[in-house]
This record gives sequence, structure tokens and C-alpha cells, in this order.
Amino acid sequence: MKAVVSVTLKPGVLDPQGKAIAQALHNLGFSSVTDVRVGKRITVQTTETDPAAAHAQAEEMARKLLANTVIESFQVEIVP
Amino acid sequence: MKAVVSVTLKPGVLDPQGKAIAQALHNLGFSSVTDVRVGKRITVQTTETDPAAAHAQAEEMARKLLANTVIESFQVEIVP
Amino acid sequence: MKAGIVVFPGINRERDMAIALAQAAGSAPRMIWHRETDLEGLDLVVIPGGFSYGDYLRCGAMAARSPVMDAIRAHAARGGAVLGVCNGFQILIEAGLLPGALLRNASLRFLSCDCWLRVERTDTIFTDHWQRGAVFRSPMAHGDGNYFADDPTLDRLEGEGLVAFRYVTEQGEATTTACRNGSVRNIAGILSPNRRVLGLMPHPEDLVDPLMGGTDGQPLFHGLAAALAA
Amino acid sequence: MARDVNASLAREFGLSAEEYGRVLSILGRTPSFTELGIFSVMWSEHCSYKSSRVWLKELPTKAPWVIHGPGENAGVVAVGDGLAAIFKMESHNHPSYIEPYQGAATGVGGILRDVFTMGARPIANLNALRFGDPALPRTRNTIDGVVRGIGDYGNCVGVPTVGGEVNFHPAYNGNPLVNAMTVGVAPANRIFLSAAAGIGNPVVYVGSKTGRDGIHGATMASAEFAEDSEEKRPTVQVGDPFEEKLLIEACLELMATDAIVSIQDMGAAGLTSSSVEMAGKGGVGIAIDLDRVPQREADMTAYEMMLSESQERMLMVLRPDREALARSIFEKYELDFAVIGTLTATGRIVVRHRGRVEADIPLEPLADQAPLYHRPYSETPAPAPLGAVTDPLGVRASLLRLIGCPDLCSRRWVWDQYDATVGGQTVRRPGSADAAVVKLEDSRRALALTVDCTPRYCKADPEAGGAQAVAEAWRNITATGATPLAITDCMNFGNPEKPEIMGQFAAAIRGMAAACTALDFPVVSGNVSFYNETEGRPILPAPCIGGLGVLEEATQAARIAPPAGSELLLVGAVAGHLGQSLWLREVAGSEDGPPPPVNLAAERRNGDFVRRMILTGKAGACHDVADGGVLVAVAEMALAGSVGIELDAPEIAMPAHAFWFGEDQGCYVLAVENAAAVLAEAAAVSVPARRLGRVRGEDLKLAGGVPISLGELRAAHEAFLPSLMGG
Ligand SMILES: Nc1ncnc2c1ncn2[C@@H]1O[C@H](COP(=O)(O)OP(=O)(O)O)[C@@H](O)[C@H]1O
Ligand SMILES: [Mg+2]
Repeated sequence: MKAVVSVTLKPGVLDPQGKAIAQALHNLGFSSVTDVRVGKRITVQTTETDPAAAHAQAEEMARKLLANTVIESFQVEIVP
Repeated sequence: MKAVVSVTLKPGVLDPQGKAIAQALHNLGFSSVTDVRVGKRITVQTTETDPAAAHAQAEEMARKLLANTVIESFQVEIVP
Repeated sequence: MKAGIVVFPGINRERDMAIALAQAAGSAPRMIWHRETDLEGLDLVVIPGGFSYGDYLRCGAMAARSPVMDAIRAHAARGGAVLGVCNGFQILIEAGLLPGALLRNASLRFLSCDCWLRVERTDTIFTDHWQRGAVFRSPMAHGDGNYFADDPTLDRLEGEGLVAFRYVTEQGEATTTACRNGSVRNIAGILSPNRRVLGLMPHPEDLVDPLMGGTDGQPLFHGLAAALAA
Repeated sequence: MARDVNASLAREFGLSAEEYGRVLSILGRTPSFTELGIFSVMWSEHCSYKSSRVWLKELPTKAPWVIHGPGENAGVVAVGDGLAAIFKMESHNHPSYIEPYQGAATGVGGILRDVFTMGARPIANLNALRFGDPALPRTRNTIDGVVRGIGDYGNCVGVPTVGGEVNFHPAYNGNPLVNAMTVGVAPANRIFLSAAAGIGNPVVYVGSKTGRDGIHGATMASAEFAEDSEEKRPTVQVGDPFEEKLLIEACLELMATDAIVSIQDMGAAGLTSSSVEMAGKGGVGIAIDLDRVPQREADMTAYEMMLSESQERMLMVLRPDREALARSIFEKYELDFAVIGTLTATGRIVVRHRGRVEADIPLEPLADQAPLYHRPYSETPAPAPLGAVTDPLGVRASLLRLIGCPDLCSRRWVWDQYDATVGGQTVRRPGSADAAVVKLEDSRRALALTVDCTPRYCKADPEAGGAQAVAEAWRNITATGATPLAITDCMNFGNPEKPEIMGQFAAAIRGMAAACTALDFPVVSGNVSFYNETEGRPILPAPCIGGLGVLEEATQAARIAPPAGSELLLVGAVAGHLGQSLWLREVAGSEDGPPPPVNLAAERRNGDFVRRMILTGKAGACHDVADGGVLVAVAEMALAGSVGIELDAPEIAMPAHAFWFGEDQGCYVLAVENAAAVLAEAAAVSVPARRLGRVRGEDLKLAGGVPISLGELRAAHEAFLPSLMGG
């Protein structure tokens, strides 16, 4: 089973990288861009076969390690 | 319109981060984890209102800037 | 003073830290590989700089979740002194021993240069060898030293006087340009409520000998040695 | 994957028909696919030095302090107190063009391994970088990636990056140069070599798992770039500095025991070159079982595993009774440790995979019959002399333009991204002295380290340019007060199959050899990078020199910044040589003329005098005269010290711009307290010296000119890179 954990900065937390990318996109002529935020996409492959269990485990991994909940939120998606 | 660009390392390219995270997850007791790969999840907010156009634009952004196509591949998803 | 330096895989400033501690205390600190969990008899536990676990995922994240951290937490809870420098600061924050977060530098680049720090209070074991408001030079070297916390946390830190050092100009002013990594309110180092845990980004341990270019960093270590002398 | 092996496949692998014929005669049969791969990488230019070997032999390599010269992973010299310095420089040009960040990062990783594999703790990194026209967006991307790559790798492993150089020229548009140097220190009696010994001893693999990274990297580095090479590239190697840091600590811990018989990093051509070289040098055979190789990917073939250039791997031969001890150390650091083979008495390398023999090659002919070419070469025509050049700008404006031009502007933007102090031994950081100075732990001594080359000189006259590069390295070390000991080199040239390129190479070696001999500055290690061409356009040739010297007392290391109140003296003869100078290029808009000649006898005399003045405390600061000439050197001193300098009107029989901006060799600016005494000492040993001015006030003042405030000078000096790179 594969779990995709998306980790994103909470609203209100400054994202200097996103800001720099937005600027660079403007410089490249993408003038319609209004905002960019950069997050992580962590793919965890497990031997777990039950989707619900895999989901619960991935959430626990995110809480314990993958995300820093002071500044980040996360979302888990299970892909068979 | 919002475009989510997922950037991941191409298969076969070493992912030192993923390797270290997998090890850390094991040490935390998540013994079912077999592999971890870390990618980016870049959210681009644009004033573009046509989904097809937004998609095409985001793909161009990815090719030109967001992904390093030497080692990374990307995927675009449009969220209204 | 019995000091111990905790070494996680990827830590690389333990030798610098040992120089500074040995010079101040007159004896070499104990080196503690991260798998050891016995901190018995130590007055001071130091987590030095470096790239624990390669700084992968988030700086300090993996080290913060390793078993020795429980021992360090217990040491701190007993009132033991803890110093975290650079990666050590990041680890203390990830472990929840200090509040806030350390984000990428505002410039998005690694910053290796000297900075000037202002001592915000002098009634702590870490700072009592400085004059209040003293300004000293320190090398810094990090990619993720941009201190961040939400406003309530910041107000609490300020209100309780837990900001130990701020980035300032050579003249002592806390300007934006003096704070090259973008830290909120120019914060360079903070204390725990009991003021026995200090975390800071710059490296005073790399300026304790004229051969290193100066001795500006010495008061930190001399202060600790004096305060924690058996 | 496995295809029919024949001459045309061999051709694709970079072997000529004649070379393939030699393979057939050595084996007495058609090689297997894996064997063809092994021959092709071992006989590639990168691994075999087939075009350069005949010339490299001309370099002097010996001195009483040299412990190991070329032929080992790195050069080793005695530096006193029972310690040895171990150092080498290597190119990572081609990978850095394809993927600047990873290319540069893995360049640093590779050179670190060459040094710690000999038992040294790495104590300093340096790098020599050449980029194309800064106006091109591609150049900016390359700079950004290369500098980040070097910084991130070195910073993470905790080895301070203390020096380097950066040049720009359109000749590097399609071929940036990324040369990385590492210096390590070990007890002189605890040096580890690669020659294997002990039939039956286990061959052990440690470090990262093997993946399909950079397969055929060595052959790629041995071919010119065509337009489509961005498509055809092999899987890019990704560096893992965290793994490298663990590998350094684990190896050093193991090296403190008696377990290791021999050890070798897996560099270019990975498992192939390391196993072939270890067994070959030791005159033994080696049997490898690929099933035991730690693998990152499924279903790897023997060919892929033998040619993989996955990073952060080492091969060692252990005493059999120490295997368990060694394993426990690597387990402590959570590193892979696998016995993958044994030493045999067969004199052959035998590679097995899944029960089949995939390669079986006699080692002696693989090495002895490696191709060796006396390639045709033609001498570079002597450049026409430069006639009189009038000054279109005036001295003041010329200085402001020069001090801010890409080749002379402050490199702060670069070194601010490199951790220069980790380790606590850095005595002189970038920008504070002509060479970096790093103290030896538990010793009063320090090493002085520099990298130097002036490619525009080498293009115009490769022999003079080769000599100049060595002389400048020697001069930079001397300017700190250190005694120069030895060099490593990194020879970056175009396609050696072109006679004019081979001519550049041969002449550069001649010039280097002459300078090394005259200055007692032997070559102890090095690297050759050919085929630095894109679509037939070669780079400016760059024989980069990495120099190493020693100071008995670290406290005596000189700096550039002159003490307030001191007088400035110019040591060395000024002839006002403007050919190939930066003034000529940046102010007069021409790249003509011969480069400045190097008078090796004068170089030595002047340098020995300068060193004596520093070590006897008579000179409080020193800066050598190089790119931009005397006035640029003086301006750099003013900036380094944040002090004003007042210059006298020189008594000269030449135009002012020739005196101030000529790039005459063998010259230094000294800051002294007692000028008369130092001038008298110079005269006594026939060293030309004259008064230049004094440290005073807040401005740089030329006699009769409008003063330049330090602020204006600094603004001009600091602007270029931050504005190019966006802060
Ligand atoms: N230009 C040179 N000058 C002197 N020695 C050289 C030069 N180029 C290579 N060597 C020596 O040849 C040997 C092989 O070099 P190289 O293949 O780069 O080593 P490695 O296998 O460690 O990468 C080394 O000992 C190196 O020092
Ligand atoms: Mg080697």
C-alpha cells in the first residue's frame, strides 16, 4: 500500500520560498500568478494491506515525524 | 484558479532524504515501511479562469522553473 | 562543571564546542553518542551544531525524536542546564523544549558570516559574564535560522524576558539589515521559562581564541563554568 | 540490455578499432558485455590518462618532504610535528554542466573520499570555478547550482570551505569548470594505501547502496559534448553528504585499529576501477560476487553494478580476524557493510553474478596494455607584442571599473554560502589573506592553502601561463608567511585529439615543470580533464594549481589588512606589462598581447625576502600583486582593513596606467612600520623595492587625483554578484 502525505505550511506562516518562486514566475512572464506556496509530498510505501489501517498509520507518522504541527498541516491519501 | 504541481524525483534517482526518513520511521517503530520518497507540492494561485489554460500554464511553469527535469518529473492538477 | 556534548549522526561542530568548553572549564567535556541515554552527573548538556540526519525532512526533526532526547528532557526537568547551538537549537525546538520554529533563511541561501548579538538579560547562567546590552561578534553558519513563532508566543517570550540574544548592528541597533536570516523581532536565542535551557543560532564557540579571529564568544563559556562549578 | 558485442558496440563505448583489437588479443575471445564495459571505462581518457601520461611524466614530483607523490589517491607531504598533509584537486566539469547542483556537490564528495581514504581527517575544502558570460541566464543558473552544491555538501559534512577562485569568460558558456580540492591531515606514519595484499583476505564494500547512477560517467567525461548530450545523459548521480559524514567518521574510527590492509574509494568507474586498481597495484587477483553487493534497485545487471557511479562507497581489504570488529563500527553508523569478495592468486578479476561468470580478465595486461598515445601536437604561436595603448578612462575611473568587474569584484556572495569556520581551526578566512590558513589541531602549526590559474594567460601563451599559475600559488602562500611545500593540479583542456589543444597541454606542463623546479614546489597529485569543448569550441585552457604551505607558528600568519599608520612598500620589479591584463580587457576592450613573463629566479628571491619580512615581524601585512595590478592590490588592502591609503606619485618612466594596472609578476605590497630598514634589507639581497605610500585617512588618495572614499570603493567592489544573482 502507498500513502501520500502532503505537508503544507499553515496559513499565516511566512513562505519565503513560495514568495521567491512567485517572483521568478513573474519574471518569466507568468503574470497571472498571484501566490505560490511550497509544501512537501512524502510517499510512504508500506507492507500494510488494509487501507484504513494504512491511513491511520500514515496519520500517526505525520503527527510524530513528517509534519511539524507548530507550522505545518498535513493530509493523508491512500493509493492502492 | 489553483494549480497543484507535484514534483517527484524520477525513479532510480537516489533520494537521500527519503532514505533517512524511512530509517527514522523504523526507529520510531513503524516497521511496515519499506520505502519513502520525498517530493514537492507547489500550489500556484492564478487569476486564470479557464481550467484547460491554467493546466497548460502550470505545465509550462513546471517545465521552465518548478521542476528540474534532469532528475525530477511533475504532475499538474487543477483545483477550482 | 561537568559538561557533556551529545553527538547525533551528522553533527559536526562537536569539536569546536569541545574546544570552547575545555578552555573555560579546564577539562574536556564528555562526548555522548546519541544511543547512550545516561546523562548522570552532568551539569550541562550541550547539543552542538551540524546537520543531524543531514537536515533532511526538517532541521533537527529526526534527532528530536531519538531516545536520548527523553534523557535530555528529564535532565532539563530536573533543572539541569541545556545549551543548543545552531542545529542544537533546531533540535531543542523540534523536541518542544523551546517554542517556535526555525524556517529557511529569508534569502533562501545558507549564510556563513559574522553577526553582532546583543545580550538582552544578564541574570542567567549563560549570560552573566556580559554587561546588560553588551554587543558581541559571533560567526554564524546556517540555512534555516529564521526564527518564527506566533504572536502570542512571542509576546509571552518578551513578557517573561526569555529572549536571550538579538541580531543587531555593530552599534547595537536591532535593524532589519542586521538580521540577515529574517528572524522575527531579530531573535537569535531564547531561554526556557526557568532560564536553564538556552538555544541560539550563531556560534560563539567559534570565537574563543585570537587565532579564530577573536574571543567575543568566551563569556558564554566562562559564565557557564563559573555558574556550574562544583 | 545485453547486446551483441562487436567492434561497433565497442566504438559506441568509446573504444577505437585498434583498442578493441587489443581487448580481443588480451582475452583471446570476444568479451562479454560486462567485460567490454570494464575495458571501456578502464581505458577511457578519464581513468587511463592515455593522452596525458607521456607529458605528466615531465613534472617534478620529489622533495625531501614528499611522502607519496602521484600514483596514490592523493598526494602526501610531511608538515612537521609528525603530521602529514594529504591533498588533491579534481574536476567535475561535465556533471556540473548537466546538473550544476548535484554535479558540484558530488565533485566535493568525490575529492573528500580521495583524501580520507588515505587515513586523513579532511580539514579544508577549496574550489576553482570558471563560468561563462554572466549576462546569459544559463550562466546564472550554473553559478547558483554550483555554489549551492559545493556549499551544501561541504557544510553538511562539516569540512570548512576556506578558499577558491571564480572567473568568467564566454569560452566557458557551454563548459563551466568546477574543480574541487580537499586537504586532510593524518599522522605521517599512519597513511593508508590502496594496494591489496593477502591472498584469501576479504574484500569489503561499505557505504551507500549501488544504484544505476552515472553509469558510464567516466566515458562521458572523456568525450566532447554534442547538442543532444542533455538528452543522452546517464542517470545523474545524487550526493548524500550525510552518508559521507558517517562514512568519514566510520572509516577514521576503523583506521585507528589495525583492521585495514588496504582501502580505496569508489570514484569514477566505481566498483570496476576500485577493484581493478587495488588488486592490480597489489599484484593479486580478485573475485567478486555481485549478489552480495548492497543494491538500491531491483534487477541490476552485472554491467550496471560494475559501472555504477553511485556515490559515498568505499572498498577495503581487511585482516580476516578483524572483520567482526569492522562490521560493528559500520553498524554503529548504520552504514552498509558487505563482504563481496576475496583476494585470489589468479592475477585475474573474476566477477560472478547469479551463478554466472560475467567477467574474467587478466589484470596485468588490462593495466600494462592500456592505450598510451603520443598525440600529435602543434605549438601555440607566440602572440604579437602589444603596442602602446592609450588610457581612455584615467586611473581613478579605471580602478572603479576594474574593482567591480566580474573577475575582480568581491566574492563575498559566494563565500557567504560556505561554512568557513566549522572545526574551529580556521585562522584566515576567505578575503582576509592571500591564502587560507588552517591550524593543525594540537599543534602550533598551520597550513596555507590556495588555488590559482589565469586562463587568459594560458590561452595566449600556455607555457608562460603554466609557469605563472604555479608561481602565483607559490606567491599566495608566501604572502601569508608560510613556506610553500607542494602542489596538486587539475588540468582542464579541450579535445586532445586536436594538435593545437595537445600543444597547449604540453606547453603548460613545460611551464609548470620549470616553475615547480625553480621554486622547489613539486606536484604530488592531480587530475586531467580533457574534452572541455562544446560544438568544437574549446575553453580557455586552465591548468589549475592547488598549493599547500606550512607555517610553524599559526600566530604569524599575515593578513591583507594593513595596520593603521604603516607605510606601504612595493616589492618586485614593475615593467608595466599590459598584455592580457584585466585593464586591457575591461578598460581598453582588447584581449591581446603576450601574458606577463615570469622570471623564476626573481620570483624566488622576492618571495623568500617577503616571507622573511613577515616571519621576523617587519611586515605587518602583505598582499601579492595579481589580476588588476598594483593599484587593485592596494585598493583591496584598503577595503580589507577599512583604512584609508595615501599614495605618492611614483617616479616612473612609463605611463601611469601601465604602472598602476600592469600585471607584472613576482610583486607584493607590504605594510611595514620601518620602511627605511626594510628597503635597506631588500637592497642587500638585490630585491627591488620602493615606497608606495602610507595608511592614513579615510580615503584612497592618488597623488593629485580626486580621492575615492572607502564607501564608493566598497560599493563598486561589492555590487556585481549580489545584483547578478538577486541578493
Ligand atoms: N595532472 C596531474 N599531475 C600529477 N598527477 C596526476 C595528474 N593527473 C592525475 N595524476 C595522478 O594520477 C592518479 C590517478 O588520478 P585519478 O584517476 O584522478 O585518481 P582517482 O582514481 O583517485 O580519481 C592520481 O594519483 C593522481 O594524483
Ligand atoms: Mg581515488
